[in-house]
Amino acid sequence: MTLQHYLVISAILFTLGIFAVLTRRNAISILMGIELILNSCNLNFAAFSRFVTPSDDINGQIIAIFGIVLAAAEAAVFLAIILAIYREFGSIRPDEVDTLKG
Amino acid sequence: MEFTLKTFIFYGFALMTVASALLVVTVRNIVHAAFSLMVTLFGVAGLYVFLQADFLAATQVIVYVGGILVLILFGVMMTSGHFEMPRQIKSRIERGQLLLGGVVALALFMLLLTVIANTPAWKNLIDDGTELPPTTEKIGEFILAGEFLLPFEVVSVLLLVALIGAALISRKEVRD
Amino acid sequence: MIVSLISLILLCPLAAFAVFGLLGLANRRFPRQDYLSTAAMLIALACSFLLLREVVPKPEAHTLNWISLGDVTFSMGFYLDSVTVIMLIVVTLVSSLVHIFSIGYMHGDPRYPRFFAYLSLFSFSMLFLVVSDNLLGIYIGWELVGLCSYLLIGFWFEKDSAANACKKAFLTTRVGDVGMFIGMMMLFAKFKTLSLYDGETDGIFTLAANLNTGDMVWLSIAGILIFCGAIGKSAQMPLHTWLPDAMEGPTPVSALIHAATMVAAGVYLTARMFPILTETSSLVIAYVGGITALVAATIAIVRFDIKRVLAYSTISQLGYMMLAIGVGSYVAGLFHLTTHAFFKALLFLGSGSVIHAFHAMHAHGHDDEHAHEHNEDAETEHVLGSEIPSDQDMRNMGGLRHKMPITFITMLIATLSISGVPFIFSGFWSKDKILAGVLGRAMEWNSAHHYILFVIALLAAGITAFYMFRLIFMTFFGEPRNQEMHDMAHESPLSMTVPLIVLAILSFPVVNTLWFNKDYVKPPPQPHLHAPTHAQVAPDTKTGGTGFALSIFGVSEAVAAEEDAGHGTQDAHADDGHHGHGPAHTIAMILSICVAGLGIFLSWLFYQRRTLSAESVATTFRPVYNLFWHKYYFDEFYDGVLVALTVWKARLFAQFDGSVVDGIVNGVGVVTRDILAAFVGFFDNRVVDGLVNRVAQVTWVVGGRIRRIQTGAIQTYLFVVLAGIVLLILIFRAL
Amino acid sequence: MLLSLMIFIPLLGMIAVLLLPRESEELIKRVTLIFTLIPLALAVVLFISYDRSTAGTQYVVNVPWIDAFNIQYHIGIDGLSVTLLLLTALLGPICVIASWRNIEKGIKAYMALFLLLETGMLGFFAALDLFLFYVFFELTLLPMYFLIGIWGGPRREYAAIKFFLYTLFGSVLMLVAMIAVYLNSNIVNGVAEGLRTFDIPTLIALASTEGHALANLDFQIWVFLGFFIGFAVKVPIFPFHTWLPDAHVEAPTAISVILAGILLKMGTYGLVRVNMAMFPLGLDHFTNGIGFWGNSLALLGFINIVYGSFCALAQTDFKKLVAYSSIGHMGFVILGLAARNDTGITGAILQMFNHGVISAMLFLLVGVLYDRAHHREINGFGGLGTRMPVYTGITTLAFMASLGLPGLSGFVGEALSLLGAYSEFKWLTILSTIGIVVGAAYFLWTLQRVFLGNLNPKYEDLPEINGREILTLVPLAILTILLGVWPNLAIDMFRESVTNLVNVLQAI
Amino acid sequence: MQPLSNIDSLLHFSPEILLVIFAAAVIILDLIVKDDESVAVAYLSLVGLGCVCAAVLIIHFSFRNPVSLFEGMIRLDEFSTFFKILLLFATAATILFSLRSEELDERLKGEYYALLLAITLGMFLMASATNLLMIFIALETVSLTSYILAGFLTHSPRSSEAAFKYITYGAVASGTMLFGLSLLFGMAGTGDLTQIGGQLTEHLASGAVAPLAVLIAITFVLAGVGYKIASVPFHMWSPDVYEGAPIPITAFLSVASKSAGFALFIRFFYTGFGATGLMEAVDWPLMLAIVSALTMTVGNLAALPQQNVKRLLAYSSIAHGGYLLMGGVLLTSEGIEAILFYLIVYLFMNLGAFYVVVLVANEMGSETIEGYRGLGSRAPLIAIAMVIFLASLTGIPPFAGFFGKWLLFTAVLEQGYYWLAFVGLLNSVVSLYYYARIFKAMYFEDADEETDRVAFSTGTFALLSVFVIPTIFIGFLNIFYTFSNVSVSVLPMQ
Repeated sequence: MTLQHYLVISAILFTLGIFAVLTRRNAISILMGIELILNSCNLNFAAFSRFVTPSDDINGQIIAIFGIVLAAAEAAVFLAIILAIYREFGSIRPDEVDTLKG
Repeated sequence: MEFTLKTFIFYGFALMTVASALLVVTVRNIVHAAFSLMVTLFGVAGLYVFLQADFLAATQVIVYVGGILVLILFGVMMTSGHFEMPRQIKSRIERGQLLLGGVVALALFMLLLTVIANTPAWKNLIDDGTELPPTTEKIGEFILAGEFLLPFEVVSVLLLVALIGAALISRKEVRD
Repeated sequence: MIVSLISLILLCPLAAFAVFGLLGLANRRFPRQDYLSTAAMLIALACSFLLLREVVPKPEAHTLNWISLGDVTFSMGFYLDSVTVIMLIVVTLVSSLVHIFSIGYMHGDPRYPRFFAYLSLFSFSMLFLVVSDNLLGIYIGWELVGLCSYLLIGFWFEKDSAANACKKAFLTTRVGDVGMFIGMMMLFAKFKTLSLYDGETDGIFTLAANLNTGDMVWLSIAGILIFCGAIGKSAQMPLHTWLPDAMEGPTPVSALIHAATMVAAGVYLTARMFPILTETSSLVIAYVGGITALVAATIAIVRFDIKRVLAYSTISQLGYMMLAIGVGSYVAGLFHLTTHAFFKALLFLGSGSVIHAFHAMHAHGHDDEHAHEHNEDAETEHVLGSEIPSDQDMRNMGGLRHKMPITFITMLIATLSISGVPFIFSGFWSKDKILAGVLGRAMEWNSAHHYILFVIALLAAGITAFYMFRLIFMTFFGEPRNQEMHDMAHESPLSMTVPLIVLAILSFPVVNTLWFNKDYVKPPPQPHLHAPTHAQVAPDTKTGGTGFALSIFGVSEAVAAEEDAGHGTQDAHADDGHHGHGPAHTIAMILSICVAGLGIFLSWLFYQRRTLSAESVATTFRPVYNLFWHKYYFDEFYDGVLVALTVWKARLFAQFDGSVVDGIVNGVGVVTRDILAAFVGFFDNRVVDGLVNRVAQVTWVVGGRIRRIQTGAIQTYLFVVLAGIVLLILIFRAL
Repeated sequence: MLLSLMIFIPLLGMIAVLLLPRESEELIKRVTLIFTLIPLALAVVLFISYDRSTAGTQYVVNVPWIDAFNIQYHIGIDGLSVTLLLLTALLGPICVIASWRNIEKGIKAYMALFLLLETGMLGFFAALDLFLFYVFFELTLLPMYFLIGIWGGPRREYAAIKFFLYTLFGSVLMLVAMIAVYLNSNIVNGVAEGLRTFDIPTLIALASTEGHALANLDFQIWVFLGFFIGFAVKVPIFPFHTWLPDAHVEAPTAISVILAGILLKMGTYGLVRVNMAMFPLGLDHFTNGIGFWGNSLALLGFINIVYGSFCALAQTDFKKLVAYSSIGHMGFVILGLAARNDTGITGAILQMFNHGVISAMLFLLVGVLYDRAHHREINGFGGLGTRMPVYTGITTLAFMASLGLPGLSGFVGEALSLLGAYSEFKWLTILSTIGIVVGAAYFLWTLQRVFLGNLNPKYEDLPEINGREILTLVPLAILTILLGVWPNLAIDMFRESVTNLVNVLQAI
Repeated sequence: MQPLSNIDSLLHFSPEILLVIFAAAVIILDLIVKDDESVAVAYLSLVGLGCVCAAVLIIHFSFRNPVSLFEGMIRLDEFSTFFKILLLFATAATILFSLRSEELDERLKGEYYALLLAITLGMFLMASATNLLMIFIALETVSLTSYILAGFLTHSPRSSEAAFKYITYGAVASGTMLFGLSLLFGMAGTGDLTQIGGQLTEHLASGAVAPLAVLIAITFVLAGVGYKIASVPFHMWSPDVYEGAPIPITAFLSVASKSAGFALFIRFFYTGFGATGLMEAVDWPLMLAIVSALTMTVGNLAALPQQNVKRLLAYSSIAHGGYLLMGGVLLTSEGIEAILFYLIVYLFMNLGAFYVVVLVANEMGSETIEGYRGLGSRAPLIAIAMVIFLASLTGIPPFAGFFGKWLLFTAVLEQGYYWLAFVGLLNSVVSLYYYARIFKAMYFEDADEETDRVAFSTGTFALLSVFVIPTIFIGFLNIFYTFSNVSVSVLPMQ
């Protein structure tokens, strides 16, 4: 249970999140990918807070808490926009939402 | 580091997190993906516990699993009748997308691994297992009276904005 | 006094022109421009005669600063010596007479006033050229007379042939002028002045006299380049082709500009530059002059257009004068210039009178409806300039001596003069002087090569006599060949005959006495033919007396060394120009009388007695005849090069066809126009512009490409972002 | 004050014109004319009161402007600028008169832009602060672009944008050079001292101060190049010239006049004012006659002369021909400047002025013909000499002046440039004289095709040039003759300045 | 400098507090007034902005600057004051635009103004934040609000699409940035921006931290900041979003959001990464230089073939981001000063251009270049104003844009980045080409249909002149140079 364990897990989560964002064919799946990314960040902060900063310094943890809150807000808005897209386009496939281009 | 129950559980959580995250990214059924995500979030919460971040772990479970995931499921329900993503990957474009996405993600992963492995400051920091006092009180102090007061207030405004915005956008237009 | 007189001489014609110009701006005309111009000219003439008295023994320059810069000043001014005065008189006299003649000749022309205005402008320019004391001033006058020549040749510009001819004249002479300008630049770069004579600062002549041997090559080149101007303006080979074409202008113009004054300006210029001529440049001048004299004379034999015969004759005579200057016979050259001015003007005016006589039958003689008869062989018809207007074709004439007695007699006098009929005609004296000079020089050189010059001169003299009498015989003797036209012919009005008579009088030596006054006209020194180093270079040649080959660029100083030995005293020079030997003079005179007689006799046999048939001779010597007939193929050469290149080019740049095919004019200007200009135009459009446009195009295409990345699919964008991050990291990790 | 007044009165005029109702066209024209006549009157005052005996700048105004960069509103005139100011002020009213009838739409906007353009031009010639100089330089761009683009011929859009892009390209390079000069203007022996400056007289002095960063050879060479390209586009010097024929052909008559008469001079003026005066070492590198670079400027002049002339020869569009002839004539300016001696520079400056006058005449004349026949195809005319004698006469005068006939002004500049250049660049100058012959060739050929020969029956009723048109031409014609006969009239204005410049150039 | 405690900070924080109060007041007022009187809400928000502005100025002049607030979370100095004023102006202008924009008509409710006020708050914080967490929160506040505003026209598919793309893009970018921040936190052990640089330098020197790690962290952070200022390769959202969003919002995003992004950028890189030792390990200025060159080139080239004026201006705005970035490459106060000055200029000219787009969209109902045909004769004043804005954007004297570019290029050349200056200058030549297409449409081409003149109200012209006059005169006036100069001088330099 070294710092590197946590960092590797976080890196895997981040990478998978990126992969999801790049390849999933559903807007909600993309949102899930984003959540993975944010989780990896939070995990990083928490891990650094535990290992790097002095033990009474829990700033990293607090940042992670804020991260969770921000993720929630973002998810709410994201889903609202997905709904609007669904309403207008009848689909939430990201590649079908492409009237603006060039 | 000796192989104790604790480490066993840690690896269990780690594996659970990574494996379920992999499922999130790969399964076709979006509901399945959502449930896999739940497992991942739980896994991360578990890891927080290992990091002695009890309040954080609780927040993770409450906000993420209880809030965001439910929200996502609602989203799934409201936007599509069928939860399956297209079964076959037909077009070359899609295959190309998978390939390119994979390459980029892999490249990033390799870079991050290199960094993690090659940063001396992060090496050999072993969790000595010392028990820390519960963080909740401290966090409350920091947030309400310490340096995190301002972020806290701003985030509250942010949440308000998000609420208003989400309502505004998802609300069906009434046109005269 | 001198300055004001000269100013008056210059201002009178200028004022006459200015009146026309100012009124013209308001689209008005002064109805009596003819009288105004003529009066102005007469005043100038009177002033010129007054100047004759004013000339002080020592020539003087009167200058004022024209352009003053920080370190250089270009002055403008007058230089007055005996030659200037004589030239002034010649110009004003001939000009006045031509003015008077034109009153009759040009009567009824729609642009009658304009003609006189142009004549005035010309007179001004010519006079300005004559009196200028510096190269810049001469050049200014030089170009202005060129302009007037252009305007007057193209006076009847409705005729395409006239329009072509005037352009050709201007461009061809401009080629020579550029040479002259380069020469001026060389002199200026060296001496920092363009003044010829000493004024406030030393003039070119003084400065050039101080040059040492090392600068001879340079000075020779400069001299030859200046001479290039004369080649163009005096229609010397190879730039002579414009002068015959220039006969498209009204005949008085031909008389004034293309016989008496402007073309002679080249000779005048060369004479003016006499002091800086080196051995080499003198030789070049002599040979160019000699060859021109002979070639033009031979061409004249076979012309049928009365004016063209005279044109070639003019070229030939100008060559003669050049030859004289080249061999150092300064006085002889200028003397011939004067005599030639009178008798050639007379000949032209006489021919004008004849043409005028035929002209009357055409109500609007100058318009294009004016029928051109094509009498030439079919095979020669394409040759430019070979279409002869019927009223100028000698084959339509004949027997006119009864119809036009005054014209006949005056023209006969002039012909006798030009042919060199001895003693009572001025032409004899001047021509004889030249021949003597040439022979004298050749004897000094004592080289077989240079005797050729004398032979050439002699031949030319004989041929001149031949073709001139051919002209007289064909025009005034025999039976009328075209009865209809003959019946229309009549003697010209008084305004035309009076000038003829005056000029006829001037063709007698009596009135040219000044030239016989050795004190009055003295050749300027030629320091570089007598360079002080001569003696040191070849001291032993003094006694050797053997000939010396011509070497390039003025290093055959030995010649001059011998000259020193030959004429140690100034008296020897004074005799006849520079080089006249007593014996040379005698030989030359005898030979000249002989060839003149022979020429006249042959002409009589061919064209009067008809014991010999010109046609049969022509057939026998077909190649030679063709050569003469085709004017040594000069025009064909210029044309041919052009056409060949045109064909080559047409394949290359098809799009320029339109501009190429039409308006083919012979001459260097056209070659460059068609080939180079087309190419350059092409280059400009396709390469220079194309390059820029290509850059713009590429930019645009790249813009389009970048646009294509913007597919509208959000995952593409995300891919770009993340790939960008990876790339940025990788690149900077490598750095 | 006089100078400032002169510069900004057209700007006032622009505001006045903008305030007038667009319907009252006559009034707009008159107001414009008045606001261009005032600078002309002031220019005459300048001409009379200008002290010809000194090389120093006169009528100087120097007030701080942008303190942060030590930029000043510094204007003043010396011999060179006063000459070109006079030309600008003269062409202003002429162009307004020339536009009187043949601008059909949007006369208000046209006149307003024209006045703005005039301010730009006048200011440019008077500016003594590099920054101000640049601002005025660029100020002419936009009005010109619109004047060509809105009131031009069929391909006006292309021509306008081409003009704009080319010039902007040149001026951004100039901007780099200008910034470089500014940044180095306070560095002595590698140490920064005092304030940076844009002040042209100061910079000129610094550029020849031992040890100053501006006096460094390499620096001067690069900066010289930057400015040079900027001005070269404007002049235009081969290969930056291709905008010119297009712009000229498409622009309305009056604008062509300004373009050829003034705008091209801005390039050469800049060369003298900045490149030559400020970077004598750089100039030396390009004009010392050693090797390729030492001949490069003269070579460009030569190319311009010959290339422009041959291109002109190939044209069948009357206006394009005149445009290319401008390129050729500007080549003489370059050649004269490259000579770096009194004669050459004087010749070049005279040529600038004279070309301004003569090309203005030529374009006005082309405009006269175009207004009547509605085309400019040279081969489409013929024999107009009988129908329009006065027009033919004036055209002949202009042609003759342009082809360098002595007695008319074109000759003096050309001859002096060549005479000056010959001392430095023998072969290039000799080769350049080809331009004289070709120049004569294309003008005479044009004269023949348009005016001589048989009258083209299509144009039997072509009206003769009218009084208004003659009014625009006569002052120019008079100048042409006057300066041809008495060039000292102009040379007196700038003799001292040229001497001064030559002394600086020869001091290095 | 000791940071002020939370309580002591409140007074200094009054502008932000006022913003929140007015945002709430706007929502409440909206509930009270009737639908057809909703203009009152707009005026209330304008009044609010005025109060905030007054507060900013009062605080600026009455308290000692600079000062750290809230235990070092944000910093109040001339730099932030500069941006606050700038942003207030932009927001006010946007509100005025919105009032005149027809596409927003029926949606103009209290929420809209509240959101604008909230986003302004976020931007204020972006300009003053000095802590990693605060930076991220401020960024998220602005981003989230922007997403909502971009998707504000729910009846318009384009608007929704814009919002969707914006949020997807923004979420990934900010996620990446957060990851980068976490790495920074892990390496430096602190979230305080003023200490990060020193810590990193120390660790780099001792070998405790690999340069690659710093490089990755900086690049990840750049992703977040770069997306805000739309620099290549993080720019791709902006054309689509600009085109899809309501025009006033587009104007707002292109000016205010970008300005705030630059404030953050400068703070982050100048204060955080400006340490010499750090730059020796990671040559991020070079990276920025390349990004800057790419940004302007891509922006300009892609703008060339555009037909939609909004989209064209979007690309132009990307290109301008590139120009601005040039100033950031240098790490000199001249460079930053140039950025600030250019931002002032850019604010006026770009907002002005967008205002014309609003007016044209209202009157002609078209956003394409064809819609501008004949504008020169139909609405001469509008067209002239457009010419001035576009000429200024191109950088042609005597308009302010030239002076801005002048400052930027001077700064770049001073540091010896010749190639960058060269690229920048060539780009401004290229940019002329597409701006000129609008000139061409306005003046050289005639409208297809009727060519009646279009009348605009006096208010329109008044508002227009608010943009035109500064665009002409800013460069001539000393005060703006001083303003930007002073604002830079207080930035702590590592």
